[in-house]
Amino acid sequence: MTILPDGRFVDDAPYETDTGAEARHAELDMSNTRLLWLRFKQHRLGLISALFLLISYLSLPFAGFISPYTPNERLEDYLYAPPQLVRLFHDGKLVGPYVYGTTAEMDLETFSWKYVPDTSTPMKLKFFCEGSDYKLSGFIPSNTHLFCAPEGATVFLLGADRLGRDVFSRILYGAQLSLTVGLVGITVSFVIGIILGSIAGYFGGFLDWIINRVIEILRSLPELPLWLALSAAVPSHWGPVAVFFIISIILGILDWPGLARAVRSKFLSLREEEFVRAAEMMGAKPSRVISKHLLPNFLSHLIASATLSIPAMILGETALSFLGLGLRAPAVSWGVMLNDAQNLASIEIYWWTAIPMLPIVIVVLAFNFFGDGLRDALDPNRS
Amino acid sequence: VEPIEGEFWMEEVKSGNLPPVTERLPSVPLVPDLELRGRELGKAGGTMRTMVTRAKDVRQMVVYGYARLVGYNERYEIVPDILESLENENDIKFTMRLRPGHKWSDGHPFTSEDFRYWWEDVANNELLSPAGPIDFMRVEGELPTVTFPDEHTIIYEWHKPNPQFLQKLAEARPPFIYRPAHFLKPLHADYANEEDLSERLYEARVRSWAALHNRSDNMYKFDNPDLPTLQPWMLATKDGKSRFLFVRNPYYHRIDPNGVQLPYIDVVEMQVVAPGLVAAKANAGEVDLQARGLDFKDTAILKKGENSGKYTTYLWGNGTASQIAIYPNLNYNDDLWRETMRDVRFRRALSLGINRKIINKGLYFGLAKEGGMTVLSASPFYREENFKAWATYDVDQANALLDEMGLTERDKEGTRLLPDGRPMWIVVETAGERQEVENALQIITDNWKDLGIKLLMRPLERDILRNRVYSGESMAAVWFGWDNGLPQSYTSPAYVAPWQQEFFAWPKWGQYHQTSGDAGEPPDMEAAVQLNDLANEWSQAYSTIDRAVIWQQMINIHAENVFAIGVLNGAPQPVVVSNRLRNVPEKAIWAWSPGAHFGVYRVDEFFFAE
Amino acid sequence: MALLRFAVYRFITMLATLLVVSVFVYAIINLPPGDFLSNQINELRATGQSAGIAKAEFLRKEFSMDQPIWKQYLIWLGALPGPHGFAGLLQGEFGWSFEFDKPVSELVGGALWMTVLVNLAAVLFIYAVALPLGVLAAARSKTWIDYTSAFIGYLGLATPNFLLALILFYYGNRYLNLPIGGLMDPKFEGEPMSFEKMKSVLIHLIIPTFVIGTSGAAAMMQRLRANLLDELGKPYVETARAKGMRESAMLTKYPLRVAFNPFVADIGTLLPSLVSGSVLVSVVLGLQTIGPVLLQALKSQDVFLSAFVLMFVALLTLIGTLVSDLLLALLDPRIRFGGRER
Amino acid sequence: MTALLTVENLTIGFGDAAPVVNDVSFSVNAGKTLALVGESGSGKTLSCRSALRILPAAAQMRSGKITLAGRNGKPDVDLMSLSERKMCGVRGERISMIFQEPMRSLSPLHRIGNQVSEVLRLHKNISKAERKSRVLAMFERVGFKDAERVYDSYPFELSGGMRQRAMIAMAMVGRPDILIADEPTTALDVTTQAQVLGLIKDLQAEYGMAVVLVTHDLGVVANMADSVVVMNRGRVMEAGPAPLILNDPKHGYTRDLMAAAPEIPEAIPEQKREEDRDYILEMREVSKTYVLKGGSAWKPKTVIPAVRGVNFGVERGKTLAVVGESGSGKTTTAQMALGAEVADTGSSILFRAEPGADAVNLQDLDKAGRLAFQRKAQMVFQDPYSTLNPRMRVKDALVEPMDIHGVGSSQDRIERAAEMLRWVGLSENMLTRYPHAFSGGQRQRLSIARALMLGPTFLVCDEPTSALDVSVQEQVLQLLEDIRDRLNLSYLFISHDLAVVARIADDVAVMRSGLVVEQGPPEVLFHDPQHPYTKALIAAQPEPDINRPIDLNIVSQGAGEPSSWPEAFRFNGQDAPPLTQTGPNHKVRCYV
Ligand SMILES: Nc1ncnc2c1ncn2[C@@H]1O[C@H](COP(=O)(O)OP(=O)(O)OP(=O)(O)O)[C@@H](O)[C@H]1O
Ligand SMILES: Nc1ncnc2c1ncn2[C@@H]1O[C@H](COP(=O)(O)OP(=O)(O)OP(=O)(O)O)[C@@H](O)[C@H]1O
Ligand SMILES: [Mg+2]
Ligand SMILES: [Mg+2]
Ligand code: NI
Repeated sequence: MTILPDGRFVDDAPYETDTGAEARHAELDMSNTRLLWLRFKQHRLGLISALFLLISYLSLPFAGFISPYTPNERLEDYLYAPPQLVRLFHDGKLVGPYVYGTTAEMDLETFSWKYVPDTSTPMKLKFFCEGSDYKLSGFIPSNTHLFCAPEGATVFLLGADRLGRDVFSRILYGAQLSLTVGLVGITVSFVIGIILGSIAGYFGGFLDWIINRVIEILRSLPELPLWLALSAAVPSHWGPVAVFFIISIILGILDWPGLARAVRSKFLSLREEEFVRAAEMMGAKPSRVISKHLLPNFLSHLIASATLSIPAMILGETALSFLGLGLRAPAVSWGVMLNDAQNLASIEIYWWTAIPMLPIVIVVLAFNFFGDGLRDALDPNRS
Repeated sequence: VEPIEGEFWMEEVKSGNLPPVTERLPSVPLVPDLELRGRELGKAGGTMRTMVTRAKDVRQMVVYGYARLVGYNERYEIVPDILESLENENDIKFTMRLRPGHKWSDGHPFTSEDFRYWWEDVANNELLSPAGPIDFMRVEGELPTVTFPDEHTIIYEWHKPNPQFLQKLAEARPPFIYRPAHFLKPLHADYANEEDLSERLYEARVRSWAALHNRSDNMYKFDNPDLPTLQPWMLATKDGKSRFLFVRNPYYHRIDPNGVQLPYIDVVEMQVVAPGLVAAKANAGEVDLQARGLDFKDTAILKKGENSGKYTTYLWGNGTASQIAIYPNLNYNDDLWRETMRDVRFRRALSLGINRKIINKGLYFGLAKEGGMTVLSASPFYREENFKAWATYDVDQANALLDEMGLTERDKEGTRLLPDGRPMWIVVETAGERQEVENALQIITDNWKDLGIKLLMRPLERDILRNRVYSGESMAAVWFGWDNGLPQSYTSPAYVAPWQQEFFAWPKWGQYHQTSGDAGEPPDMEAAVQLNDLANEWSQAYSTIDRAVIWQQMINIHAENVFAIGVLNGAPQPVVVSNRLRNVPEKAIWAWSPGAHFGVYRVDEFFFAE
Repeated sequence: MALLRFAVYRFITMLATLLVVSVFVYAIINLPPGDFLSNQINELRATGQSAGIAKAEFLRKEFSMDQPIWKQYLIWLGALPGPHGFAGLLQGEFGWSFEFDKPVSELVGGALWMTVLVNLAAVLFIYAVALPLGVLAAARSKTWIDYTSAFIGYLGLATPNFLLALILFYYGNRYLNLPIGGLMDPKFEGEPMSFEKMKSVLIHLIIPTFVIGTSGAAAMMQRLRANLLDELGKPYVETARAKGMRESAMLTKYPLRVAFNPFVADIGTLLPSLVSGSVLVSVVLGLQTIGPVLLQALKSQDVFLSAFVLMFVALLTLIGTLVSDLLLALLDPRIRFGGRER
Repeated sequence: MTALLTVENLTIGFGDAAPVVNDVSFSVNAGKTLALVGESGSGKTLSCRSALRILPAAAQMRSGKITLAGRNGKPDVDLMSLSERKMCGVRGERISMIFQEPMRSLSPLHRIGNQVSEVLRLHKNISKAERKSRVLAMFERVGFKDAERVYDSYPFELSGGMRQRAMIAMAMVGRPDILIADEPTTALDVTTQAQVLGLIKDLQAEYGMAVVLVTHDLGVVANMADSVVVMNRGRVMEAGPAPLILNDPKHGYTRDLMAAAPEIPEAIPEQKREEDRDYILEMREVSKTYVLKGGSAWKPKTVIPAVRGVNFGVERGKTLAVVGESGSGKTTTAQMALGAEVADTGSSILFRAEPGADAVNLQDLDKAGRLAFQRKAQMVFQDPYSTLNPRMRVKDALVEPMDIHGVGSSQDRIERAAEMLRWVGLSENMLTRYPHAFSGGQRQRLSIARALMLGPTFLVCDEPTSALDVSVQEQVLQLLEDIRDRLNLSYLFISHDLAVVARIADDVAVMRSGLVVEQGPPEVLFHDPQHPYTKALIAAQPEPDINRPIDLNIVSQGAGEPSSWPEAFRFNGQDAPPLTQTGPNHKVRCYV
């Protein structure tokens, strides 16, 4: 650099006019999804959550294989057995994964079951062993389990419930329903809500009027009597899962107005944005304006809403079971398990029967962080 | 015995609002012999807290109070209570004598006029009772002659015996054959001043005096603090919603041998709480006496709270004939299924296929008694073999029975097929209120799978369940067994005969009887016809022995035919009793009928120790 | 002016909608088989209570339950005169509760107040918790504040209300001496309002408010956070910053107002959910709100009672929607001025 | 005399890329003006923002020191290490900033008055009424005729220039010690610009305010600056006192820059015109009236006649330029020309796709017709930031028109997008960025690139080069001219810069208050302006010559109220003189 005598400063690096030729980035030829993925990857928690969810969903068909028992298998001598520890060392020596055998005692003082472990003999777990029959992913019959209890002992990782069923196995099986059927409802409600909300918000005028009235009427309609009527009307030979499926869909159908209103109102103001006007001036059709310009600007809210509906859908059945519409045995879901745990004893004495709360919280948090990661990756302003 | 004025009304007596206790008691009060029954003599005072789950359950105080004309004692014998004495001539003529000087809770004398008023001006008034007096007053359609020779005597006389007359009067929900005439006459068109009446109608916003009268004279509802009563406690809360106070009736007719007027307890506080919170509140020590709303599954938590809550949990036995019973609907709308279920072998097989022991162990800690549906062991008609009939777990025999019926085809899952090829899926509908039913059905589902029968459980709303059963839409339903598991020879056998739709196995036969043939179908199964005939015979019978024989026969027929598949009975019922509360029996039966829950144990004799 | 005209116009449509809703409501509550009086008569007949039957038959006539359903509806509405001159909704008569044997208006009065009270508390709780936390979570996104609030929120969401209530009741009673269930110490019932009673009510409200509120608060917080994060990158936020506004004041004045749009849109559900949303919670917690009354009425098919409560809820919904539409217009001038034609 | 604000060795970068601001230093003294000029995207905005510490979240300040002199003898403050709390006291109070993009920089949900007076509320302890009166006074000084109306308006109700003036008012109403003005006059017509610059000067004289002025306009520099910093690609090329640099640039880049500055040429050779003109677009009696629904129930509705009976046409292959006062209805006219706004009834806007083809009236096009039209006619928006979807990558934004009309394969589209970027002087690597990651000038070029994607035949350019430095502007104008000549494109070109207009236009319309006051080819208009307003415009055009300051007298006379014009031109309330033909191609609104 040079300071000229007249106090001026002049840069003395060689100056040449910009040629505009710059090496082409690799990013340039990537698809948008790829770019999204690149950004998503940076959200650690989101990534972990996504992996967790992926693994969870992938392992759903293998619930039978992973769990040592089948969901409705009752071990009659182990009612309310507490969780067992799987240990590795016995008397300071490595024996490999083992458990202690336990025996039940009826305690007539407290009217609860006591289990006394026999700590003298370690009983080693069996792996890839034969146990009770199940169907892999619902149709391949099998009886091989990842691990099972040794002869004469049990392996209740998370304890057993009132009828001596393994809570751990039931959680795994329960995931099959809880993680899938409820999502159907969310999907239905989102699809309807977004479509109708966008139409009302974007077009305004008469369509808006009509959709708004429908929303109002639907929202004023009471759900409670509807469920009661439904519980009488469902054909009696339907299995619990079929009933639940239908209910999820109905739940979804009834649930959309809230979302539709939110979408509508947001679109009412978004459609006044200049870039929407610009797109219209380019000749973009309404469907395009809605999907490419309006929705992405409301995506954060949608993602958050979707995440928030998940626990509601997983637990929806517990509320419905008050009305005789919930899932029932032999179907297993987390809601069913929690329903069984809705008494003081489950909180205070047999606390492990309330454990299904954990997977729900974990899954919901995973969805939340996943959603947040997604939101973050989609956020143009983020650091 | 010299009556002593208690603390509670002392002020009122002193200020002259209330006569002294000697004047309030009948000239011959009832003095129960507490010591003979192993009870302590107590002292008056205290507030007893208890809980119900619906506001309309204030009527439980009529049940707990259990002041009846005649009532059961703890040995289930009927003895006079409000009545000073009763003469029963062969169940045909009943002479009732009231206690002279007995007064309603408002101090108005209680006399035969109150009986007359009910009989002539209520039961036989066309507007108030368009269908005439209640059924149990009729014997083969005939009404008794009722006479009122003097102020304290009432005589009911039929041509034929009416053996259930007294027993009805002793029920948990008794027919009140007397009404406070002085209170109701101003509402009765025959007695009232027309102007006053129309004014009251206007105030009450009803359009006919009958409606108003009907509304005001309901002695069982117990929701009107103004309506005089004879019960030990009277309602003191107007328009309550979640809390009701009952204070001692100053004119109650019993005193203890020391001269302390009963009830011992001054005030009963009844709180309305959510069903799910009863156990939690009991655990926190917020009640003094509680059984309603508690289940055996709460026992562990109740035991746990005993120390901090200062109470003790007793386990009484449940008095229903069966804690859980499955009723295959013999009037089911599907022809083939109906025929199948009417085959006694089928019902026996189902019963044999249930592993009752596991259910008992899992749900009741092994404390209930495993067996089919029959009367309880305290009943004179109890037979061990009836209880055990077709009730031992025997899969082979069950399968053999089913095979014998020709149900040998099976589908690839191993479920037997009906002759028309449908798989045997039994849909069992429940009221969805009790978790133990669900759990038991879960076990039964597994059990029946071994029989090649698939059980599908379907929880419904109570009313919906009833409607479906009554119309024959439901295949099978779960309910309790008979309410009255302790019948005596004088107990009407209506509930064991095909006379009531409430017995879910034969709703339509029941309707047929209840509507005198207008609805439903006549029984067309041999055993049912037999039961029907026996029940008729019972009403014709003149002697206790004949009736007992008939009863026994009917019970045997039930055991043979397994109309309802009982699972177990005598399930433990937790009863939470404050450590300060005395005279509550440690072992007892918790039964609605007979017994009126706490009623037979005489809550008015319970008291608080220091 | 425009706003006023809009309000009047919306009010008129609201009344029309209400009429449509009333048809649906009446139809839906009559969907389950049977009706209260038949059920009742069945039962009375079985127990030999002929006096009761007479009364039930009497009521059946009085309330035209023997008419075809569409006529019943019109009578209930008050468009047709009933046999005994029974006047309907339009005349301000709400009908008779069979179950409680009282006029509906008498029955629901107190419960309505309790409902308003409980839910007002819940709403206040939701706003008091969700607003600041949501803003904070957005402003400090990806910090422990953000994560903890999300965790607690989802914990509340993922626990069934009843279980949550039971846990809170049990431990609250044990360690904090909080009362179990109810809305006030029973001894204050029917007493005039006093300081003591107020205190009792407040103490009893703690757990229900928490139970009803957590899920709502979590939902609001998370959505608010997401919406706010969107707005935070906008240039107008920087302008505000450049003015020297404190972060918190800036957040609440500018982006929050934009982010609030979806919530205002949803205020419509707030009012009715006050009543119906907490039905099951109220039932299990033993709160004397309208919820348990409704559930009971529906279960026993106490038609007039349930119809009245439902219509009331519907009215609230519609008012809520109206209010939310007005608020939306107030909130966003671009909406207020109608925008362009399309 | 010490510097009020000193920036030393500032380096800012994004991610791990090379810094976009590299070792920049400058300082400004009280009462003085420092002009930051330089290439678009050279880091001027970022340097200014760093003084307020409001850089984009992704930006990292890699090194540098920024010092603010203390007030009344208090010690200097290091802005870099100041707590966030104290920083709030600096922002708006001591240093305030005018942002480059006025539309997006105002909250859409709050009234202008509210947003502006907030500065006073935050920093000055004065009553509400006092605040309002100060704001209104400031509004008048920035040239709002109806300050009250603006006070109660929402941003979307104002024209681009009006929003920018609101921003200026917001920055100045608090009388800061230092004003950082980032392209404060881009969207302003020259007369208003002159007024605003005058205002800044006045305040500077009154309060000794220091000004950092970022501008692309060397004319403005010449009129305002005491010292100049020239930036290119993140580096300071040359810095020093204004006269020296303007008169005798030493650095190569500065010289290039000076050379590229457009000027109204001394004389333009008269061009021959055919009599029978082929208009691609013709506007006949086009008016547009906005009705503002009153803010409250009592105030009457305000009727804004944004455009009043405009009559002109765009010749095929030619450029019609519209110049005029801010808020005179230029953008509205342009939007009507593209059918984006519906004109009042009675107006007709005729579009003739091919020479001799039937003209279609845009007012009543059907769907298919509209689509066909939209493919041919494109717009470069005045406010590029808000017309780019913030959630769309540039890549998607650019290919969108082709997507909509189904042109080419997706590979073709990307290729074309990359090519267009190169045309407007941007790197194709920017395709993956989101709009917010561009500088103001870069966004404007994006807007141009997008408009060119479909190869339109009719292009409306609303202030297409207002934010570009002269060299890039030159490049873009060159480009526009090239394709016009090559592809026979026609432009409706809106600009405030008469030099640009003179260079590109074949015909110029001057608008004022929704009316065309004078129309003619540039050679006529600029050398023989008839209308006082046109004269004012020309006089207000700043020139990059420090010896030729703007003559504010002529400006204020011509730009003043139409009722103060000489008799022949004077408006009588809403009544204006008719547009009269005065020469072969020359029309003036006057009584003859
Ligand atoms: N968020 C961002 N991410 C990446 N690059 C950015 C971001 N913001 C700005 N830039 C780049 O930083 C450089 C400097 O931007 P800046 O806004 O300071 O330019 P400028 O000198 O103000 O230009 P103009 O005159 O066009 O406004 C530009 O090349 C721009 O592309
Ligand atoms: N949506 C609208 N609602 C109400 N008034 C509007 C609206 N849009 C523009 N106006 C008004 O119309 C007039 C003309 O606006 P227009 O945007 O056409 O001005 P312009 O000539 O482009 O000005 P500039 O050079 O400042 O961009 C202005 O007074 C403006 O306030
Ligand atoms: Mg810039
Ligand atoms: Mg403009
Ligand atoms: Ni310019």
